[in-house]
Amino acid sequence: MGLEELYREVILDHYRNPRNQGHLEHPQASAQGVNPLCGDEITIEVSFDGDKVSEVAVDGQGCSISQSSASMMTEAIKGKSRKEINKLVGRFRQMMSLDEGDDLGLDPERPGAVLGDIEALQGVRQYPVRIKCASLGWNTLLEALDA
Amino acid sequence: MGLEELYREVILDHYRNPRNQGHLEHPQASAQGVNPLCGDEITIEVSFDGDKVSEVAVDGQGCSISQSSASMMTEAIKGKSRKEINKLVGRFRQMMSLDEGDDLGLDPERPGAVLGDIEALQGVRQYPVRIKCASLGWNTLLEALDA
Amino acid sequence: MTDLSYLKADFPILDNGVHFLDSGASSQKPIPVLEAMDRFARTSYANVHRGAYKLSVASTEAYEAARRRVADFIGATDEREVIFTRGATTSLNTVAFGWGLENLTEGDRILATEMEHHANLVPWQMVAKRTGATLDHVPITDDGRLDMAVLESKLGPDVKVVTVTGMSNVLGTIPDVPRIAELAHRHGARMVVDAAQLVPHTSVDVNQLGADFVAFSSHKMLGPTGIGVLWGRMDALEETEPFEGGGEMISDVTLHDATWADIPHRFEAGTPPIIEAVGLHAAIDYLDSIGMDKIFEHDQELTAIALERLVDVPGIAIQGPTDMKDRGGVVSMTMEGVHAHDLATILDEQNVAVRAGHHCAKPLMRSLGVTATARASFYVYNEEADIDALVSGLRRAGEIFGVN
Amino acid sequence: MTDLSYLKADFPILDNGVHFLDSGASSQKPIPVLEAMDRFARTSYANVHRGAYKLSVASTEAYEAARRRVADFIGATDEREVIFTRGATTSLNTVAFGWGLENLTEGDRILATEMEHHANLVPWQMVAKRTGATLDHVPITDDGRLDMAVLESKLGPDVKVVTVTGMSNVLGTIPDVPRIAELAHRHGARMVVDAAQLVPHTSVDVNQLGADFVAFSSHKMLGPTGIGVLWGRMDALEETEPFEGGGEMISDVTLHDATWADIPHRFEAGTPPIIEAVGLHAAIDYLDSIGMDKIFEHDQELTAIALERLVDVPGIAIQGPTDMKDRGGVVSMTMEGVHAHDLATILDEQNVAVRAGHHCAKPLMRSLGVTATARASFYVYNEEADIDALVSGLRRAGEIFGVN
Ligand SMILES: Cc1ncc(COP(=O)(O)O)c(C=O)c1O
Ligand SMILES: Cc1ncc(COP(=O)(O)O)c(C=O)c1O
Repeated sequence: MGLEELYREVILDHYRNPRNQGHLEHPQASAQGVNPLCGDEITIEVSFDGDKVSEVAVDGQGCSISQSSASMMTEAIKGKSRKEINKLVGRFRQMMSLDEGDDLGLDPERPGAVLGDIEALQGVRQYPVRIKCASLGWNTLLEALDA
Repeated sequence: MGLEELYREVILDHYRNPRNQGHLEHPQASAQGVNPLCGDEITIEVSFDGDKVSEVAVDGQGCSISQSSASMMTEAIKGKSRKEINKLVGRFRQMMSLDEGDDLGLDPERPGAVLGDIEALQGVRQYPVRIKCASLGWNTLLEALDA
Repeated sequence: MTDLSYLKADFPILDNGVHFLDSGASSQKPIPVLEAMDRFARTSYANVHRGAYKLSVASTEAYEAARRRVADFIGATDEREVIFTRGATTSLNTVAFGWGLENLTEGDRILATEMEHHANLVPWQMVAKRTGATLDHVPITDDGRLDMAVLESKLGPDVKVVTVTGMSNVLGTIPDVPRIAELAHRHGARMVVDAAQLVPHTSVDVNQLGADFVAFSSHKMLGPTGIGVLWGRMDALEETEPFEGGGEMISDVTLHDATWADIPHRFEAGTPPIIEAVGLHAAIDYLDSIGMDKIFEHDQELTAIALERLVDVPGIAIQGPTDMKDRGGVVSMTMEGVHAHDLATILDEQNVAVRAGHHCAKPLMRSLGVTATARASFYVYNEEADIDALVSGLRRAGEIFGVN
Repeated sequence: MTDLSYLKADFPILDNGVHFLDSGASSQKPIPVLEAMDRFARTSYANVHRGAYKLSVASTEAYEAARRRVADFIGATDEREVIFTRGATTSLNTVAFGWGLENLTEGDRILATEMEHHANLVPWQMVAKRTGATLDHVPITDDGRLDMAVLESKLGPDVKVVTVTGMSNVLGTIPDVPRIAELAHRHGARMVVDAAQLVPHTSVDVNQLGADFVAFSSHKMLGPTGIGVLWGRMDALEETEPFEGGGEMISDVTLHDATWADIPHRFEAGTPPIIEAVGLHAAIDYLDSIGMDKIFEHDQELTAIALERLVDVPGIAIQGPTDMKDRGGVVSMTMEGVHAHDLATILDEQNVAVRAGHHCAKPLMRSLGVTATARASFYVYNEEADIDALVSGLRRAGEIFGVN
C-alpha cells in the first residue's frame, strides 16, 4: 500500500498521454465540471450513434488522478449504450466506495476487476480527498448524459 | 462597605423626590443622553442669567443612581458659572475615579468632601458598572453646555 | 422534580456559589465541551476544505461531522441545509440581506412581531429601507402572548415574509410557530424563526416547525461563542444570495465576476469557526445525553416554582404570561419603586446573577409600558436553591427601597 | 540562525512529527492560548455589556482588555478603532459593504490588484455591481511584484478606494503599502489593507502603514478560529454604516427605526466572539513574548534556505520573487509534469503538510499562467528539518513521475 498503489504505471501513462483529448465538432451532449476546492476542470463532449456513444472528447486540466480517470473513462464508454454506461458508472462509484449496494455482483475483494484498466484507480480509495479527483470526469459525464 | 454605602438615604430621597424635574419653557441649552446598554435616558435643559445658570430642568427615567445623581447635580449647578460648573464636573469625575489629576486639590481619602450631598455617590465607585449610571446626567450636562 | 444536579460538577464556574440566572443572555460551558475543543486543537486542527494532507482531512471531517450533528439535532433531512454562521444575529442578517434584498420590493410587506429581539428587527428595518418594502408588526395581548387574531388579519398577498421569535427572550412566550407557518405559507410568504431561545430549551424539529429559515446561536446552548447556525429549507436557500463574499464560497472567480459554490459553502465565506464547530458538536452531544425533553421539563418545573413564589414578594409584577401555558424558562419582572438595574445590583451582592435592562427588545418594552425589567432565566444547572436566593434577594431590595 | 525551537513544546499537535508547512492557511495554537480560553470559560465567562453582575463585569473587562491589547499590538492610538469580527473575510466585507455602499457611486473606481485573495476581491465585485462603480486591477510584474508604475498611472480622481494585500498569500510578495497609501491619499482615495498574512508575520503599525482600514484574522496568528479584526481610522469608521443589524449595536430602536450606538459597538451586532477574544489576547501576548522582529527574521531565514535549496530540485519553478527582497515566508512552486495536488499527496505521505490549489486567488493564477501551485509557508514552529523533509519529498515526487 502507499504511493505505488496510487500512482500505478497505467495512471501515469493516461496522465501523460490522455486519450480522446480535445473537442468534438458537433457534440450531442456535453457538460463542464469543476472541483472548486482544488480548481480541477473538465469538459466532456459526447456524440451518439443510435443509443451508443460513437465519439467522446475530454478537455481540461488537473491532477494525474482526475485527468487519467477521465481519459480511461473515455476509452471505456465508447460504443456503449446509456444503460451500459450507467452500469459502468455504478461500478466505478462502488469501487471508490461512493455508493453501497451489492446488486452489481462485484467481488468485494476486487470490486474493480470488471473495469479493466480503470481498476488501477482503486488505490485512490486510501486517499479520501483524492476520490473527488477520480470521480470528477464521471460525475461530469453523468451530467452530460442527463442534460 | 456594601449596599448600605451605595444606597445612602440621601440617594434614595433624591430618587423618590427628584428635584428640578420637568422641562423649561425656553431653555437656552439642552442635551439628551442615553446609556444604550441599560436604557437609561435623560434630558437636561439649562437657562442662564449672564454667565450663571439661572434655571435647570431634568427629565428622564432610569435607576436610582442615574436619577438621584442628576437630581443632586441640578441643585449643585444653580447659580454657578460655566467655569465653576466645569470644576464641579471635574471633581465629580475624580470622585468616580473617571479622571486622574491632582490639580483640584481634593482630599485623597475623601475626594467628594467638597461636593456636599453629591459625596453620597462615592459608594458607586465600588460598583464599576454603575459608574456609567452616576455619570450619565453629568456627561449630558457637559454636552448641553458645549453645544 | 426532575433532578439534574449531577450535572453541576461539569460547570466549575458555578463552584464559587453563584446563582447564575442569566442563561438567556448566554449559557455556561460544561467541561466536556471545553475538553472537546482543547483536544481537537491539540491533535487535529488545520484549516478545512483546503489541504490534501492528513490534518486538514481530519479537521474537515470534524467540521462536517458537526454539520451533520446539527442537522440531526434539529431534524433537518439534508445536512447541506445547515449553514454555520457567527451567531443567531448573523444568521438573521443573512436571511434579511441575502434573501430579502433579492426577493423584496416596493409595496411588499414584512410581517414581524412586537416581541422581536433587535436581531430580528433591525436587519429587517435596514432591508425595508433599501428595498422599499414596509415592515409591519403583530402586537401582543395583555397576557404577553402573540395576538393571533391580529396576525391573521395582517396577512395578505403583499406579505412576502413572516418572521417570529420561537421564544421571547423577555416574556418567555412560545408562539405557535407551526400554526403561523401554515398561515404564512397559505399566503405565499416565507417563514423565518428566530430560535435563539427555543433550540437550547426544547426539542426542535425544523420540519414540524414548518419554517423556511431557522436561526440560533451556540453560546446559549452550552456551546462556545463565535458560532451559530442558519438552517434553511433547500428551496429557500436557493432563493438566497450570499451575504458575504470571499474564499471557499465561490466556484470560479475572474477579475470581474464570480460564480457561487454549492450550498452550503456559498454561504460560508472565509475560514469558518472550526474549533467552535467541534465545541457545538460536543454541546449537542451533551444536551442529548441529558435529553431535550428532560431539559424542557426541568426548566418548566423551575419556572412554575419561580412564578408561584415571586407573586408573594412585595411590589413584584411579572411581565408576560403568569401561567405555564406555552412559555419557557424566562421570567421578567419589575418591582414597584425599584429600578431593574438596582434590583440586579442588590441581587449580585447576594451572588444572584440576573440581567436588567431592555434585553435588546426596546419596542416590546415600550409596548409593555416599562423601561427595563429584571430577568431570571433557567437552564440545566439551575435548581430550586437558585430561586430561594432570587426571592430572598428581591425581598432585600424591597427592604432597602422601603417597598411593602 | 534564529533559534525558536524552544517553542515546539507548546505545540503538541506537532509531536507526531508532522512537518506543518501550511500556516498560511491557518496556524497551529500554542498551549498558553488554549489554556487562556479554557481558564476564562471555567472562571469568568458570561455575556458581555449586558449584565450588572460580577461574572458579566469580569467577562466584559476581559473582552475590552483584548480590544486594548489588539490596539496596542498594531499601534492604534484609539482602542475604539478596533472592531472584532468573525475573521479577515468579514472585516473586508464590512469595509466593502459598510463603507463601499455608502461612499461609492456610478463612475467611481475601486482599484485592487491582481494578487488579491478572493476575500479582498469578491466583496468589491459585489459592491461594484450594486453601486455601479467599476473595479480595476493593478497587474504584477514578471518577478511577482506589484507593478507600481501601472498603479500610479491607474490612479485618478475617480478612484475612491485602493485595496491591496499586505502580503500575498501565494507569492509572499510584500507590496510597499506606505507608498501606495500616500499615493492613494494624494488622489483622495481611501486605503484598505488586507493584512491577513502581514500581521501574523511582521511588526505592523497601522499609522506607519498609512491605511484607513486594516483587516486580519486571529487563526493565522496562533489564535483561535471565529474571530478577526477590522481596524479603521476613526474618520473612516465614521463614514461607514453597520454591516449587520442586531443587539448591542443600537442606541435606540423603535418599531420602524434605529439609531446606532457609538463606535466600535455599532459594528459589533449580537454576541461577539468573547472566549475567542480572550484567546486572541493570549496569542498576541505569546507573539510579543517571542518578539515580532524575531519572528520575521526566523521566517526570512527559513525562506532563504528554502529558496536556495528548491532551485536544485529537478523540475521545480518558484512562483513569485526568488530573492529575499520585500517578501515573506510563503513559497509557491510548481513542478514540471507533476500537478500540485499530486505533489501535496506525495508530500503528505512523508508527513509534510503543504497546500495545493489556487489558494483562493484564481485571477492571480491565471495571470501566472498556472492552474495550481504547491505552497509551503513558514511560522514560528518551523525549522530547517521541515525544509529537508520538503525537499526530499519533492524529489520523491519527481522520481514517481519520472521528472529529471
Ligand atoms: C491574503 C488573505 N486575505 C484574506 C484571507 C481570508 O482570511 P479568513 O479566511 O480568515 O477570513 C486570507 C486567508 O485565507 C488571506 O491569505
Ligand atoms: C430571541 C433572541 N434572538 C436573537 C438573539 C441574538 O443572538 P446572538 O447575540 O447570539 O447573535 C438573542 C440573544 O441575545 C435572543 O435572545
